[in-house]
Amino acid sequence: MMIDLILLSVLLIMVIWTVMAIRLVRSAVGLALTSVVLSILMFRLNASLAAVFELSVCAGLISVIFITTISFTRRMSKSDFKTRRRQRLSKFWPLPLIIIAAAILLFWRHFPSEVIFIRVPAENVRDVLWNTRHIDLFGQVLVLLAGAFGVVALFKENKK
Amino acid sequence: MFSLLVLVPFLILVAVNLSKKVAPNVACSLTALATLAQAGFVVSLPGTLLKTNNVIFTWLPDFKLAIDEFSIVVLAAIGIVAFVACCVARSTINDPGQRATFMNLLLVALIGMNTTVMLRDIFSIYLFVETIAIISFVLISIDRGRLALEGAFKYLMLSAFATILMLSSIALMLLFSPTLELSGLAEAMSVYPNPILIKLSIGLFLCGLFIKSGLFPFHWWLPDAYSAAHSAASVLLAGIITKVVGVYVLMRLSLSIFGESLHIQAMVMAVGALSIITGAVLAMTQKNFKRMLAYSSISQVGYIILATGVGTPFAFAAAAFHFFNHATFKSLLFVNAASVEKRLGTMDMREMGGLSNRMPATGITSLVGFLSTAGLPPFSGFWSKFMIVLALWAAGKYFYAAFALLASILTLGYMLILQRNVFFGKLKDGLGGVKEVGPGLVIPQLVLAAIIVLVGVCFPFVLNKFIFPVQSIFLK
Amino acid sequence: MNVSLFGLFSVFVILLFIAGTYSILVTFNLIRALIGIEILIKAVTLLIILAGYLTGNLGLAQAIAITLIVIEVVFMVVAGGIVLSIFRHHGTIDTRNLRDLKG
Amino acid sequence: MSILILPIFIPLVAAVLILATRGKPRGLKEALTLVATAATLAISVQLFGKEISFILPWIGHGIDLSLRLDRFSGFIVLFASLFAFLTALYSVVSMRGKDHPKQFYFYLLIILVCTNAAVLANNLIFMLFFWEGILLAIFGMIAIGNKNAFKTATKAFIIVGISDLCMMGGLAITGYLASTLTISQIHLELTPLASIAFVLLMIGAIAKGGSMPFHSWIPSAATDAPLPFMALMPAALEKLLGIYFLSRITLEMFKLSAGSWISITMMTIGAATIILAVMMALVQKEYKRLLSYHAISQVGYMILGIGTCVPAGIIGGIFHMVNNALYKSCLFFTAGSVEKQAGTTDLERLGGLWKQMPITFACFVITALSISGVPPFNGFFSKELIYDGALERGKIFYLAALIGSFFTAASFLKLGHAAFCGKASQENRRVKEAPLGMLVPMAVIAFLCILFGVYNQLPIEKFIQPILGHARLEGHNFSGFPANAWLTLTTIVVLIAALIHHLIAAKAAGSGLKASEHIHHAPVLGTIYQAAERKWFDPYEVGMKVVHIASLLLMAIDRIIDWLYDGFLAGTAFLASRALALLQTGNYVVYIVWSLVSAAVALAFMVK
Repeated sequence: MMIDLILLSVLLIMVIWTVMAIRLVRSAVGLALTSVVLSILMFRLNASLAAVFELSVCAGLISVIFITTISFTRRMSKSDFKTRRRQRLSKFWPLPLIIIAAAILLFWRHFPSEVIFIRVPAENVRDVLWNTRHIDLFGQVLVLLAGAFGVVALFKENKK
Repeated sequence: MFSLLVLVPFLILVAVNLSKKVAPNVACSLTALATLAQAGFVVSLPGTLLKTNNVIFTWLPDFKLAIDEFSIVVLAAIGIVAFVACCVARSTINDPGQRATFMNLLLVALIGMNTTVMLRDIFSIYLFVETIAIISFVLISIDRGRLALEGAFKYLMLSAFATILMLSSIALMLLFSPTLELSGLAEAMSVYPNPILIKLSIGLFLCGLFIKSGLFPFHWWLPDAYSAAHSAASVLLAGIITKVVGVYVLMRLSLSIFGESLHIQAMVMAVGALSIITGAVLAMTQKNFKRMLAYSSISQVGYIILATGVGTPFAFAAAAFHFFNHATFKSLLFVNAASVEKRLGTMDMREMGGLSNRMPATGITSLVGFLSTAGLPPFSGFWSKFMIVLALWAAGKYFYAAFALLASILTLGYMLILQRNVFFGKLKDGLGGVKEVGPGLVIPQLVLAAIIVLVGVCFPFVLNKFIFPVQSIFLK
Repeated sequence: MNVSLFGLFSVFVILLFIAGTYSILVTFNLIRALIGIEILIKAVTLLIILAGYLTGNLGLAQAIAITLIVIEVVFMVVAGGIVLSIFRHHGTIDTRNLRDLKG
Repeated sequence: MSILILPIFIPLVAAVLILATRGKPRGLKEALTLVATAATLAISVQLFGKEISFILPWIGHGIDLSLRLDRFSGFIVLFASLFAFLTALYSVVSMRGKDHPKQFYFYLLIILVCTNAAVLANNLIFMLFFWEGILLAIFGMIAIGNKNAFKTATKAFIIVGISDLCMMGGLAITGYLASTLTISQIHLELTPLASIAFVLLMIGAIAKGGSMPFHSWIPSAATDAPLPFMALMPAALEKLLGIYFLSRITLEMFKLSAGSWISITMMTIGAATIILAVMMALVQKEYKRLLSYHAISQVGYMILGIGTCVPAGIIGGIFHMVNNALYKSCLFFTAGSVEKQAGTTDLERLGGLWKQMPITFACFVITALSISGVPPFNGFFSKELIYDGALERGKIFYLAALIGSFFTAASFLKLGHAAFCGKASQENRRVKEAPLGMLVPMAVIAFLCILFGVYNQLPIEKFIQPILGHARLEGHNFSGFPANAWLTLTTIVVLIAALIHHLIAAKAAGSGLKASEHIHHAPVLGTIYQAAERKWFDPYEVGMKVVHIASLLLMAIDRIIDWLYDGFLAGTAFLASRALALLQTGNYVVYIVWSLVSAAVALAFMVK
């Protein structure tokens, strides 16, 4: 319970850092770290396969995508950076305050005090994926196809 | 047999992409044939379907898909609109590479939509809806114009929020249901003791669907995306994609899990009525042809949602009928817009006028679409709106019935403005050299106009063969 | 025990939602908006896994989470492509350029 | 498919074919019309006497294409087809050289289609559909007449349209009360609501028949519309249809007793129509106009007869409907012959035609004797039955009918005297007999008039008594001479009185035409006639005047309402549109905020 609380707090701090970081690259790195903390939480919740996916795909692949995208766009100059820092502080300082206020409010109200869960016998995730939900696998294939054609449509003749 | 609906487009997709020699036009023709075949196949179904009662079928073990009378109406609409989009793409997208990509995306979207219609699992439905949404982002920005990208990005942001709402709802559903299959879910809902959690989960999913289908206080992305998209993409998007990912799913879920609570029905009906009125009012002052059609689309979808909210079998059948009619007449109007855009190169209605003299086929078919949208007899739109009003009246929703009737006056109003500004009235100076578009655009217009007129004239046949059977879903 | 675990996690999930939404609403940077969406999706993933853990239905929850991650990647790739295309048109990734469609 | 659909289908196909013809093969339209009407006639002869019903599902929910043939409808279809055929035959000659032949034949066939369908229909909605179809055909048919025709057509359209609206209301109430739309299943008690329904339906029926106060378009149409139309519609088919429907609602759909106020109302309408219309007829100086007022007057007898609600009266009413259709269409045919040959129907310019047009004259004499009720022609027997029925209900109605009979005889004596006897004017010397195609229909009808008179057992026993059935007849047989010899005697006295009156008046006035002048200029009647000539008693014209004044008065209010719609409502809508469009700022952040706020509101509403 305590460890969960600590991990969740770290997750929240990572997220706040991600949001408030001034350089985009740092934001992307923050996002990757958020993913890492999230996958640790998933391990704690016995969801090992999902945690592995989270670690490899989200922390790895998505960070790569973001950093690539960022690198295509124009880099900030030094003077830009300084003005941007002032702007960002003026814009983002309410966020931690809001988060703290919301947290106090929610814990104080004993948010959701009573929720009843319907427990079901455990099933192996591989069985679920391969035996009862292969329509989802078909959907994943379709999503990947869509992504592939999307990349073709969006990047193909950019060199022109 | 039904798996062909998924397999055939998939095989075409594979065949087209495997060999590099296949010209985009061949892909076009193949897709057009497949979609036409789909429409024909589906329309020939009802008799056999009722006889054999072969509703649920499996592909691989447990690969559960199901078809019922409602799916048939939707599948027919998908086939028709996809065919039309195919024709429009062929004559409006000039770059062969882009055309090939469009065809690929169209095929993936077709597979996605066909599967969505047959699915009975809420997460799988979400998955395919999301797939189609991703395809729509790309379709909107297919020619990478400045405005098209803007529209695509706005759709992307709003769609992301819809995704988050729907996923939160699914997470809440996991708390009280061992399965996400619709029937199992409904069963779990009926025994679960905490109504707030159930209502919260349903409400979150509904709000996501409202965003996806572009209903009034959630509609913001829709006019921007429709008006900025490439004309072929806007036909596909306005004609069927938004309707399947938003409206169809809403209707399907209303059958099993939304239908219970009066609160939810009241809310759905209120949103539908709001969409009707605001869509129509907003359409009146538009200057952009496609934008006006987009607002009109919001208004018409409002009718479908209003009828869905009633919750009686007759109202649901009326909604399904309006679904089909809306798909046909709205795509007809968008094809008209595509024709005008191809000849004039602009969508600004202030630069148009009297085009009917120069483009007779476009002008006349647009008149058919306009009359059907406004709900004038004997076109198809009249019958479905009439059924909706009847259903509202029969269910005791007198206010909404009167409201739906009065709102069609507004529809008539903005449609008259559109016709006067674009097709009729005096020919604008400098438009003397405009010619009718080629057969690639005239044929889909004629096909759609013929469908609208035929459905309107043969209404009793259509009603008995396709629409009334939809009511039987309630009994199953 | 379980109830309070759910309470703890759900409060943090809500806080994550607030953070992500806030960042999307306030920023003028397209990529930062995408990062906000990422945060939201992460929060939802956590909620799904939590629900699976609490009900013992972890198989289903994990299957959903994995599918979700795949969607997330494709979504981000396409979104990145659109952002890059916008960058090619405007030379910046400022959201204030995206206000031409209105009315 | 049932044979029952053929009387509707054959003329319909022919009508569509006629629309498709170009002017090229001359006579094609005429041939098509003749063949179609002849075929319809042959089929209706086949159908007569059978009892068939036929249902084709259409929309469902009680609205089906449902047809029913019984003794009554078979009989009406038979006569409708007969008149359509004869009119078509007559028109082939009479319409030669006139404008719009294509439209004329098209409308003729459509009228036949609608009449047959409305008569055979066993479903109220289905019947109404064709009933309205007749309205449109009437409008079209009148509108292709002379210069004034369009105005007259509009008048007819509005008058008949208003009565049809009443009928629609009546049908709605009936359907609601009976909770079925199938005519053969409706048998309603006369509750207050059912009485309202009955009155509304009755208005529709008698207006179609041309009774007062829905008559005023008929005299106008007489001068403006093509002549065969007058012989077909107001003279024959409209009477058949209107009286058919009146009998249906009286005999079958509502349980009407002889003492009810509805019965009295109907009889009063009938009696008033008889007298008022015949008085108008008496002073007319135009052949067709005179006939058209008689067409109105005669319908009064039928309504009076059916309104009595006693067997003799009802049988008399229905028999009179057939007889009237026969002799009135023949009279219009003679008018057409005279018009075609002499070039005018103005009685002041006609005279002495009997030498030149002997056959026409013979037909005229037979039919005029019939309409005046001279034994042994058919009109005599039907009128006697109506007198019998009226006498049973009240002497006043009998008296009214008798007075009507007197003036009818008087006006036909005047008409015959003025048109055919007397001295032939200079211009009439070279007039020849009408061509064969026009003579044959007249001769056939004149023959039928004699046949139905001398051998009246045939129509009464074969056609009419089966309609009522044995139960209602109470064992009586109404054919042959009336049982009450006093009735016959009174009638003959009245007829002789009319003859004497005419002879004296004609001698005093110096010509047959002016035989009615003393009535025309009698102290009180004179002013009434003057008012009538200024159309003060024409509800349509009066209505139009009122509407005109009212429209002037309402102009100001109209402007305000116009501003409300045009300026205010449209303005509000446009303003709302602009205001809502302001929300669409183009900034997606605003969109997201709006969406989330609306989602929050929706969730709060739902979870509440």
